[in-house]
Parts: sequence; structure tokens; C-alpha cells
Amino acid sequence: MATKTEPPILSLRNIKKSYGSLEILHGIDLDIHAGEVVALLGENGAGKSTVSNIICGTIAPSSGTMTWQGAPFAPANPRQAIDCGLGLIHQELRLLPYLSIAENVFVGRWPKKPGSIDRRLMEEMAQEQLQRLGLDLPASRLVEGLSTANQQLVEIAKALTLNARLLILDEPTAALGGAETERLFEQIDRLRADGVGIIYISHRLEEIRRVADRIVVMRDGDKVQEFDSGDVPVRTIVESMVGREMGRMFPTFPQPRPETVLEVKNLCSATGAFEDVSFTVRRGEVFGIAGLVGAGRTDLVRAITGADPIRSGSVHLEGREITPRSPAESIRHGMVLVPEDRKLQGLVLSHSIAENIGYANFQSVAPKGWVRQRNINAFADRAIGRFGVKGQGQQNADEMSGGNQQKVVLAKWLAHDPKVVVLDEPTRGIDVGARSAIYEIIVELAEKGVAVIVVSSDLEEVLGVSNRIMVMAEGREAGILDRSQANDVSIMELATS
Amino acid sequence: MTAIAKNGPMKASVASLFSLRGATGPLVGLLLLSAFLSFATDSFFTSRNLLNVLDQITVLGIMAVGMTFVILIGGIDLAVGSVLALAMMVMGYMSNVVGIALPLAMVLALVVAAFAGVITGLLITNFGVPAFISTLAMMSVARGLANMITDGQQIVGFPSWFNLMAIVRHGGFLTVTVGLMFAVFIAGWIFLRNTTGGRSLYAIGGNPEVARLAGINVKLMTIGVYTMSALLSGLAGIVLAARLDSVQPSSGFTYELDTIAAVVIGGTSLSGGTGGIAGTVIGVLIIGVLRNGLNLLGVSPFTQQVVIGVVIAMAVAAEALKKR
Amino acid sequence: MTAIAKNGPMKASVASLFSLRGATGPLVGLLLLSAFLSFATDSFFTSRNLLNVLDQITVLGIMAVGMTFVILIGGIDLAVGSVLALAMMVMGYMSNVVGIALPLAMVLALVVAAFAGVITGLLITNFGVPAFISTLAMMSVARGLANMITDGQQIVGFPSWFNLMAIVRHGGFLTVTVGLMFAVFIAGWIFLRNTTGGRSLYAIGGNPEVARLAGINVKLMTIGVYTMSALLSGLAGIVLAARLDSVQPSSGFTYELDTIAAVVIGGTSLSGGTGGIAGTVIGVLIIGVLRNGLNLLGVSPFTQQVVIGVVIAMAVAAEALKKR
Amino acid sequence: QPEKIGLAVANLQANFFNQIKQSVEAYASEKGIEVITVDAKGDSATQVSQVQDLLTQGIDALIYIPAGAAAATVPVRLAHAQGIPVVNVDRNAEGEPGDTFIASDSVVSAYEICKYMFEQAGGSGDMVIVHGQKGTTPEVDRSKGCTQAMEEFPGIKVVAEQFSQIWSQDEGFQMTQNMLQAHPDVTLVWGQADALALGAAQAVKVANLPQRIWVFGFDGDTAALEALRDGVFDATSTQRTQYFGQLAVDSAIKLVNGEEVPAEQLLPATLTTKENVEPFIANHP
Ligand SMILES: Nc1ncnc2c1ncn2[C@@H]1O[C@H](COP(=O)(O)OP(=O)(O)OP(=O)(O)O)[C@@H](O)[C@H]1O
Ligand SMILES: Nc1ncnc2c1ncn2[C@@H]1O[C@H](COP(=O)(O)OP(=O)(O)OP(=O)(O)O)[C@@H](O)[C@H]1O
Ligand SMILES: [Mg+2]
Ligand SMILES: [Mg+2]
Repeated sequence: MATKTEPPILSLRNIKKSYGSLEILHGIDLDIHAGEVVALLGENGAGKSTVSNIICGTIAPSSGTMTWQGAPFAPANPRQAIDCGLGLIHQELRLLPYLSIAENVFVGRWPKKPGSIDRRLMEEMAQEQLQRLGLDLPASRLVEGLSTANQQLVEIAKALTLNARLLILDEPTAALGGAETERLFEQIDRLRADGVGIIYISHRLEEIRRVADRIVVMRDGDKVQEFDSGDVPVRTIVESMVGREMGRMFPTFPQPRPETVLEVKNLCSATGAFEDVSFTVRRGEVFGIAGLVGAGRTDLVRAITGADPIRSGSVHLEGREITPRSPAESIRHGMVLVPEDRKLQGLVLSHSIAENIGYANFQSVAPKGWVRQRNINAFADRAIGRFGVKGQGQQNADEMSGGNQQKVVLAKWLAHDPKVVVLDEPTRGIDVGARSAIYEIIVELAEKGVAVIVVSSDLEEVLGVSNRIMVMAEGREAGILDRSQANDVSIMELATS
Repeated sequence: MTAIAKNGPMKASVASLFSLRGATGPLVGLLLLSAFLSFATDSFFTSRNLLNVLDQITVLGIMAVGMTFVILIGGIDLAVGSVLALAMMVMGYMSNVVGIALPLAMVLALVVAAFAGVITGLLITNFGVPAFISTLAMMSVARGLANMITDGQQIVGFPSWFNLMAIVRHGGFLTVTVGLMFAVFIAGWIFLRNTTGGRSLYAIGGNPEVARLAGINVKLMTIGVYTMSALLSGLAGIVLAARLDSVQPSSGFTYELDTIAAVVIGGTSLSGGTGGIAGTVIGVLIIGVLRNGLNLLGVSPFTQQVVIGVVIAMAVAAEALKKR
Repeated sequence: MTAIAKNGPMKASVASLFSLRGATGPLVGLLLLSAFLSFATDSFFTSRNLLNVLDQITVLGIMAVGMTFVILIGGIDLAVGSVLALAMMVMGYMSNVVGIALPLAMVLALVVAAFAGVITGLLITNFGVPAFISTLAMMSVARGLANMITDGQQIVGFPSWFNLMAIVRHGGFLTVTVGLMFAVFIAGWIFLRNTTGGRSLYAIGGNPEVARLAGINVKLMTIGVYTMSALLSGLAGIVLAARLDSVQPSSGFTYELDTIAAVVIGGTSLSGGTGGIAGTVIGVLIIGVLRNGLNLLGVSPFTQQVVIGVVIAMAVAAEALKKR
Repeated sequence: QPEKIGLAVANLQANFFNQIKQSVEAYASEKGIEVITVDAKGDSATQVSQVQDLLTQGIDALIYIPAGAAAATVPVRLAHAQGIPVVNVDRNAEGEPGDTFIASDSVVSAYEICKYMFEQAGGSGDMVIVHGQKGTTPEVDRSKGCTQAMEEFPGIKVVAEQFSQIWSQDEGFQMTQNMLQAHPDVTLVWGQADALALGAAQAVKVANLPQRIWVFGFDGDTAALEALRDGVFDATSTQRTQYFGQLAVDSAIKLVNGEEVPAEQLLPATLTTKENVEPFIANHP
């Protein structure tokens, strides 16, 4: 590990950023040394992504200076930053669906041979990188149709092949399971040993102890605290982030009632992503679904709620077969899906938060099909308040931080009075404070007698919230565990069976 | 209103009252253009000429409302001009050759037009043919059918009340056809602003997958939108027939470009999800005033083409630059 | 090749060898159409007729390559037909009125065409005017200018070698113009498949923001693409002039629709990011063979319109259904 | 006797061409000759392709109505290269004329109708003109004929003129409306084709001006003749489209049989008013 006596490779001094009259960074100072991993932590909207985007030339700071390897540094565009040896994995997935994995990994810097692109070399190099990350897909495959987790791995491969001197990873593990995360950490260790400086942004605080050499905490656009070691109790970090003492993360969940609300019988996907899945969920029960990346959990819950077609099987609600063929039908029956990908499935990014919330709640804001903007705004304001979204109803969705977007997605769906709520990765990219708020909401739903299904790649989360846990492996139902039997080991055993 | 006023100064709230967002640039352009023409010609700023302009934009105006819906959901409709011709010919043939009553013939014409829209809609939603291609195909088919009805001949000899609908100015200013156009504008405006159907179009245009998962029946709405566009094209065909007191299969040739241009100049984005009727009305007026004004100025036809191109680019560039 | 073969059965690898993804449906359509015509008419499957078809698609083929680039980056170019006419008129005027040597006049024509493309490109990138509107404006401006050069008159009287370029079949089959089209096809194909420039177009079409973040100069590439499209339209104009042995400002009217249709039929998506030249060649051939075949079958002109619409919709629907 | 004749039409959307087409088809079928018709929709490049296709089918003669602003030489050259005789109708190319050329004498006919209307209007007054598509042969010739007439009537003043793009009725309407707006004292309106004139007549009706306004056209379209009878407008110059078609077929037969056909067969158009329109409606000349 590098010592602090060496000059930093990157320094930020008094960096500020404003949008219009609104200042969101109030003068950030930051030093990164070669060969160290600095964890940048903070609540949603604290300004972490903004800092990393400024470093990488994606957006320009309003004022302040940067120094890169001793020289003044002000990248006018991403290309300049890349050429200087800076690499960034963006928080949001940004892959090109119709290009191959290899082309995505090397986008904009495709290896050349005289007169053309050296496709073979490119695919070999990409393949090697994929293997290191444990992604067993041909590099010549198109990105179109890859699962979110696999896309995230490709994105990571992209950053790792940059040969950067400084790498910024903005929530690289948000969509990853435990095994993938561990493989990423191995890569990070390797880079650190090679003297690469790394800024690591994550809301999974347990990871921090494993990777970080130093911790920087931000709150509301200010740097509030620095820890000179990664080995800081999670509780301390959290309190520094939120500026107050935190209670317990997971609340106590009520006992489910005996009546069955949802029954899934022998469901098979039309695409073969999962086969013959059956389970029941009772009133007031929180039903977790765990599994490795690509196990078919997302496909399953999409099929249950009519978003994807099925080949056979049925879905019953309160004893009546409903088997929805479209999301509209599912919603009409009182079953809602909070989708996994907020950018592609959850929000119309170019529209305001209020409109977005309105779209899923026409029956509340527009009785008899007659819309009043006032109703939409009021309704949205209430939902925003309830979920503690940082932002206003009139703001466009793409002006919000990733975590706040996720809260809006939840607000959009839970404003209903549903009988069944399906949450696919509900806390992806959400800070600890908001996370426990979401758990509170799940409890609230359960107490009202709603059947809740939670799909999550975060083992601790599934274990913390569920009454029962179904484990999926390669599209099969590997087993259902009761709360009392479930732990890391029993779940992993089933997931890899 | 309060919630909107929070958002910005008074100007913004007035603009959003009329859903003018994205069209204030073109509005300024329209006003400048009108001011210029009022000074440059004696005849532009006379009530008679302004009424003429209204007459002249009826067909474009009615079609542009349907096109606004289509473009809002991120689609495009190239068939409007041909469907207009088809509806005209069906009406003319039914009334003057087959001999049924003209009002009934109009209804039939609208039914045929709407049917064409249903077909394009189904091609798009159920057969996955991109809107550009399916409406291009319908453009060709409808034009061919319109021609086949009379082997390319025009039909004349309608009852005199028909033509009078486009001529008699009730209350000194409002012909039936212009009144119809206003009615279509207002209905379209209310639909987009105040109904769940209209709001759904914005959601679909913003991101169809998000809309679908939010429980909006995207397929049905899409078919509905193309049907409505075709229906309004049919209505525009009837209006044009009244104006010309005759029908011919060559009518409406290249109208699709004018119509799309009017909508886009009015600030509705071709990628869908933003825009509205108020902007479209401005777009239609810009095109109408521009043509009228250039004729009043006696600009030669070739120079007109150049000027029209430059003004259109400027009107849209002004809006885009303002946004920065 | 090995990496590709892993990915699927042999069929897929052949398709991807020619970058045919998304165009196998249209390819099947083209083969079926040709097979049908070979049986239904004596004259279709004769070398003479097939060579005629090649002659007939030269102009469309050359323009379609430029349009493929434009559509790949998610744009559209409505000005191609007008720019073609402008280039023609510049060439004719320079050579036959001003009196400079024809080859030099050709170069000037290409320069003017390219310049038109630079203007549209700048309007799009630096003034934020959507491609549809900026090329629509250029369509109007270029047509007006083309007309103004000779006040709408045609120009005739080119040296005889000029027309012969479109007529003499070297080696029994290849006219200079057809050879030129093949050269453009091959150059376009290699560019898109094997150069960083070409792959950048896919990246820009897939997601311009991603492309920008990856360090691709999106603005410059965009201007380049519209310039190339205009340049190829100018080249197509020269080819058309050779074919007609005359130039007239009304040439190329509504060619933009044919060109876009050919590209989209060939599987290039209007939303950008996917497609290629191989598909475009198939799209061009479908349109060429269809027109030729309907003439050979003696189908009456109005019925032709209907049939063309139906076949185009079917060819594209086949591809879309296959994908499911 | 030829078996198969190719007919390449400029644009079937124009009634004038459409009538010739119908006449050729009807007359040829009487004679037991097959006609293959293609429509260039106004584009000369399309027409070259279509003529290629006609030649591929082994036609014995080509009836060619050139598309575009002026006649292209290439179709005739292609046909002649295969020894196929060509009958040009309406337009003829200087460089490569057809074996015979059938047309109205537009200059003379335009002179006649203008002169007649000037006399009707009392020899003086303001006039507006809706021209055809600028630069096309019919537009140029018709303008030329009328200019000749105007030289004889110094009291006639052209106060405004506009050019149509596609010869459509809608254009005639709008342009006339705008010109009347700028010049409300107009007494003469000429649309250089009947579609334009019908549109102009509509605009005159809408304008509701106090003075008598004379509206006249050109071509003698079928629907226009009915409108003429009903008093919608005042005069047109009826081209003998039916006879054009018959003459074209007859000439083709003669050319195939190697008989002599005059290089030019110009037919005067008939000045048509309400008084003499009836027989033309029953039987188009
Ligand atoms: N274009 C914009 N216009 C206005 N405000 C913006 C814009 N982009 C970001 N913001 C605001 O800046 C603040 C910081 O956002 P940033 O994305 O940096 O947060 P973050 O710390 O990365 O949060 P998260 O953990 O949720 O990703 C947020 O309050 C956000 O709403
Ligand atoms: N290793 C892989 N190779 C190929 N395809 C894969 C792989 N992993 C996942 N997939 C694709 O992912 C789909 C199943 O993933 P799904 O998203 O349903 O699973 P998940 O358990 O929710 O995982 P995730 O955490 O990625 O959302 C399959 O249909 C498959 O197409
Ligand atoms: Mg962030
Ligand atoms: Mg998932």
C-alpha cells in the first residue's frame, strides 16, 4: 500500500458545482494516491456521482481546481480524461445493445490493424477479461438481451481494460451477487498492487471493510468526514453519513396470516428462462426469492405479473385463477411489479417526477378518466414525502441521483392499494437510511395484509426481510426455506445445487 | 395553478397553461413573421386576408392534430395525404356515382379512412412493422385505391350546400370548415391535457416499456392513435372536397411532409413524449402565414422554396438555442 | 470466425459474415419475388433484363449507402433528392453554360453537394435542429437553388462519352455507372464493418451519450455522415445525368422516401445502431426488382401502387415475425 | 399489324394524360392490339427504367409521353437502338425526336383563348395568371401564346402571377385567393390548366367581389367541361385527347408497317365555352 508521503496522483481543491441557482457541491477537497482504494460514501444525492463525473470530464465543475500527477487538470471532454489515464464505470449501465460484448468493452478505442479493426485481437482480449470476472459468454455475442448483472460485469470489464492510472467505480456491485462481487474484489486487489488509484462508491457498507484503504464521507454536497482506514464499524460510517444515530436496520416483521393470497402453479417461461415453478404467498407474508445472478428470478416475477409471456402454468389470486397476460391485467387484479431496471422499465426519464407517478396511478388522480394537473401534483407530493425523495415533483427524473430515482419508482407503485406487491431488487443503489425506510414500508404493507415478494441479490437483505425464502438455481425452484432454517450457508447450498 | 407557479416566473406559468412548452420559440417566430408581413404588404394585416389564411390552413390543421398524437407516441404517419385522397374519392363515388345521400357518403368515407388507420396500427403493433414502413406501405396502397375508384378521374357536381360550408362566413367570419378545425383543435387539446388517454400518449412516447409496465395498454392506444390520425385525414379530405367542390385522387400528394413539419416546428419531438396541440397550431400557422405572405409579397416560386426552408430551420433553431 | 461460430449454427455465421443480421427476412422475400417473376414472365430471368435492373437501381443504390450511414446514427436525410438535383444543375450549368470541362464540372457539383451536407450537419449538431427539420429545410432550399440556376429549364448537350458511361457494357455487362455503384457498395460495406469510423456510427446510433463518453467525436462524425450522404446524392445526380443525358431541376423529387424505404426494408432500424450495407443492397434490389417485375407483368399503374405497398409491408413483417 | 404496343405515360394523375391513356387502350383493344401501360409519376428517370422494361417485353412500337420538365432523349434512343418506332405525344425532344410527334399547338391555342377572353372582358382590365409548373413545355408555350395576344390588347395588364408546382386545384385556389387579396380590382383570371382554373374559380367565388371576373383555363378535362357547362368558369381550350390516342395508335401501326407518317402532327385545340361544350361532354374529342 502506498504511503501518504508520496504526492497524490489526483487532487481536488474546492470543487463546486451548480445547476442553475442550485449549488449541489459546496467545495470538495479530495486526494487520491497511487495504489490506494478510497471509498466515497454518502446518502443518495450527496454528490458522489457528480464528483466522479467531474473528475472524468463528463461534466464541468462550476469552480475549483484539479491536479493530475502534479499538473493542473481540466478535462474538456471524456476523451481527454481517458487519454490522461482516468477510467470511470458509470453508476447507470451504458452499453450499446447492438454491438458485441467485445466491441462494447473496447468502445471508442478498438484495436486496429492496418486498414481495419483487429477483431480477433479485440475478442481475445475481451474474452480474457470476461474470464477473469467469471462471465462465461462468448465475447462476440451481442449485448442485447444480457441480464442486468451480466451487463454490469461487461461494464466492469470495460473499465478494467482501460489500463487507467485512476479508476472510479460508481456502484459497480449494485446488481451483482456475492460470487461476482468477490471476483471483482480480486481484480481490485490486483490493480492496487499495480499502483492504480481507485475511488470506490457503494451503498453496500459491508463491502467497504473488504476493499477500502481509506473512507471519505459526503453529505449534501460537502465532505463531512475522513477515516484513515477501511476498517471502520458500519455503524460509525452510517452515523457519519446521515449525521445522526441510526436504529436497527431490519425492523421486526409481523406474523403472516393463514389465508393464501397468491398461488403460482407449475409456471414455465415461454423463453425457457425458468421451468415448473410453484409456490404460495400468504396474507401479510414477505416472500423472498434468492439465487445467483441469472437464476431466472427476474424472468419469473415478470411472468407472474404479465410482463412476459408464459408457456404453461397458472397464477391464482385469492383462490381465483387470473394468470395475467399483460401488466394492465395484473394491476387490475391488484398485483403490481416494481421492476428491476429503473432507467429502462421504471421511469420516463425525460418527464417530471409528478408525471411519472401519475402514469401508474390514473385511477387515483384521474377518476373517470379526467385528469387534473393539480391532483397529479398533490398526489405526487404526498408520495414523494412519504418516501423521503430529495427533489420536487416538477423536476425531471433524469435530474435526480440514482438512489432518488429508485425511491420515485417505489413511490410510483406503492401509491396503489395492491394485494400483491412484487419488488425486484428494491434497494439497488439506495443508501442505508432510505433502505431502512423501504423496509419499514414493506412492514407496513405486510401489516395491512399485503403479500409481498422480494427478489434480491443481497443475501443479508433477503434473510432480513423474508418470512420464507425460495431459492432458484438455473431456472429451477431449488427449494423453499423457512425463516428459521435460512442462513447464508443453506441458501448458497441450494443456489449452487 | 399553484403547483405550476411554484416552478418558475409568471411567463413560464402562462406558457404551461396553454401547454406551450417547447413552442415559445416558434411563437416568437410567428409573431415576428406576422409583424414583418404587416409592414411589408398592405394586404396581409386585413381581416379578410387573415380569414383567408384560416381557410387555407383548415386541411393542414385538421391533419396536424392527428399527426401530433402519432408523433407524441414516437411514431410517424406518412399515409395521411393518401388516406385523405381515398376518403375523398369514396365520398365522391358513393354520393355522385352510386347516388346515396352525401352525408351518408361522408360517414362511409370516414369509416374507410379509419379502417386504413386500423390496418396500419395492426401492422405496427401485431406484425412489428416499423411505423415508417407500414404507413409508407399504406400511403402507396391508399393512393392506388383512390385512383382505382374512378380510374384516376375527378368527380364534380356536389349539392351546392356542400361547397357553401367552406364559403359562407357565419357571423361574418366563421365558415363551417374553419369552425370544424377549431373544434378539432380544442378537442385535441383537451384530450391531451385532461384525459388519461391523452396523458398515456405522453407516457408511451417517453418510454413504451415503462408505460406498458405501468398498466397502460400500449398496443390498443397505438392502434387508436393511427386510427385517429387516419380518421382526421379522412375528415380533412371531406373539408378539402368542400373547399374545391370536387374530388380527385391526386389530392394530398406530399401533404405528409407539410403535416409532419407543422407538428415538429410546433415543438413536438419526433422521438416522442413531448409536445402538444398548442405548439402544433403555431406550427400550422407558421406554414400557412409563410405561404400566404410569400405569395402576397410576390416572391417568385423558386425563391419561395429557399425562403421557406430557411425560415423553418430558423424557427426551430431559435427554440433549440433558447433552451441552452 | 471461431468466436462467431461458437455463437450459433452455421446459418447464423454466414449471415453475420455478410452482416446480414436483420435482413434475412427481406433476403428470403427477394428470392421468393425473383423466383415468382422467373416463372410468371419469360423475360425476367434473362441476362438482359437483370442487367437492366442493375442499371435501374444505380441512382437509388448510391444514395441508399449514404442514407444507411445517416439512419445508423439515428438520423434521417430528406434532402437527398433535392441535393441530387442541385448537383446535377451545377454540373450542367458549369459545363454547358459556363463552359468548363465536364470532369471539372462534376467535381464542382460534388463540392456543392458536400457543402449542403455540411450545412445540414452543422444545423443538427451546433444549432440543435432535429435532423428531420434541418434536412427538410435543406430539401426546400436545395430544390429552390436547383431551380434558380436555369429558371427551371433543363440543360442538354453533353459530350457523347458522358451518356455512354451509362450505356456501354464493358465486358458485356458492366457499365461505368453500375461499376461505380458496386464500388460504393463495397467501400461502404468495408467502412462499416472494419473501420473504427464505421463502428463509431453504430455506437452513436446505439447511444450517442455512451459514444461521447467513450471519447468518440459525435459532432464531427455526425457532420461527416450528413456530408457523405449529400456527397453520395451528388454522385447519384451525376449518374442520373449520365443516364438521362440531360439535367433538370425537378429530378429526384420524392426520392428520399424510396431511399429511406430501401434502407429500412434492408433491416437498418430507424432508431439507429443496427443494420448495414448488405441489408441495404437487398432493400434496393427488392424495390428495383419489384418495379421491374410489375412492369414486365404488365400490371396496370394504379394496381402497381397497391401491390408495391403490400409487398413492402410483407417483406418487413416477415423479418419482424421471424424474430419472435 | 403490331401485336403489342408500349405506352409510357408522364403522369396519370394529370387528367390530360389519363384521357390519352384511356383512349389509346380503348382504341387499341378495338384493333386487337395489346397495350402495356407504365406511369412515370412525373419522373424522367423512372420513365427511362420503364421504357427499358417495355422494350424487354418485346413491344412493336412505343407511344411515349415524356415526363419531366422537357422530353428526355434517352427513351427514344433506347427504342431506336432496337429498331422500335416511337410516337411522341405532347412533348418532343430536340436531340432525338420521335418518328412522329402528336400535340396540340399550344402557342396558337393559348393565343386564341386569351384573345377571346380579352374581347369578352372589353379589351382592357387587370389580369392575374396561375402558371403551370415553371419551366415545363406546356407552361412556357401557353405563356408565350397569351403574351402574343396581350400585345394586341394594350389595355390588359398582368398585375400578378404565380407558378404552381404540381398543377393541382388546391394550388390554383390558394394562389388565386392570395392574388385577389393583393389586387381586388382584377377582372381576368387565367389558370394555365383546368385544375388550376377550377381552383381559381373557387377562389373568385369565395372572394365575392362586386365586379364580373372572367375565369378561364386550358386542356378540356372531363370534369372541367361539366363545370364549364354549369357556369363555374368561362372558357377552356379543349385538347383532342381522344383523337390524340387514336392518332397515336394509328401512327404506331403505320410506322410498324413501314408506311410514311408526317414528322409532326399538330392539332389545334378547340376554344370551348358554355355554348359549345355539350357535344364535348357527351363525346370527348
Ligand atoms: N442535471 C441536473 N440538474 C439538477 N440537479 C441535478 C442534476 N444532476 C444531478 N442533480 C442533483 O445533484 C445531487 C447530487 O447527485 P449525485 O448523482 O451526485 O448523487 P449521488 O451521491 O451519486 O447519489 P446516489 O447514491 O443516489 O447515486 C442530487 O440532489 C441531484 O438531484
Ligand atoms: N451466464 C449466462 N449466459 C447466458 N445468458 C444468461 C446468463 N446469465 C443470465 N442469462 C440470461 O438471464 C436470464 C435470467 O436472468 P434473470 O434476469 O431472470 O435472473 P436474475 O436471477 O433476476 O438475475 P439478475 O440478477 O441478473 O437479474 C436468462 O433468460 C438468460 O437469458
Ligand atoms: Mg450516484
Ligand atoms: Mg434480476
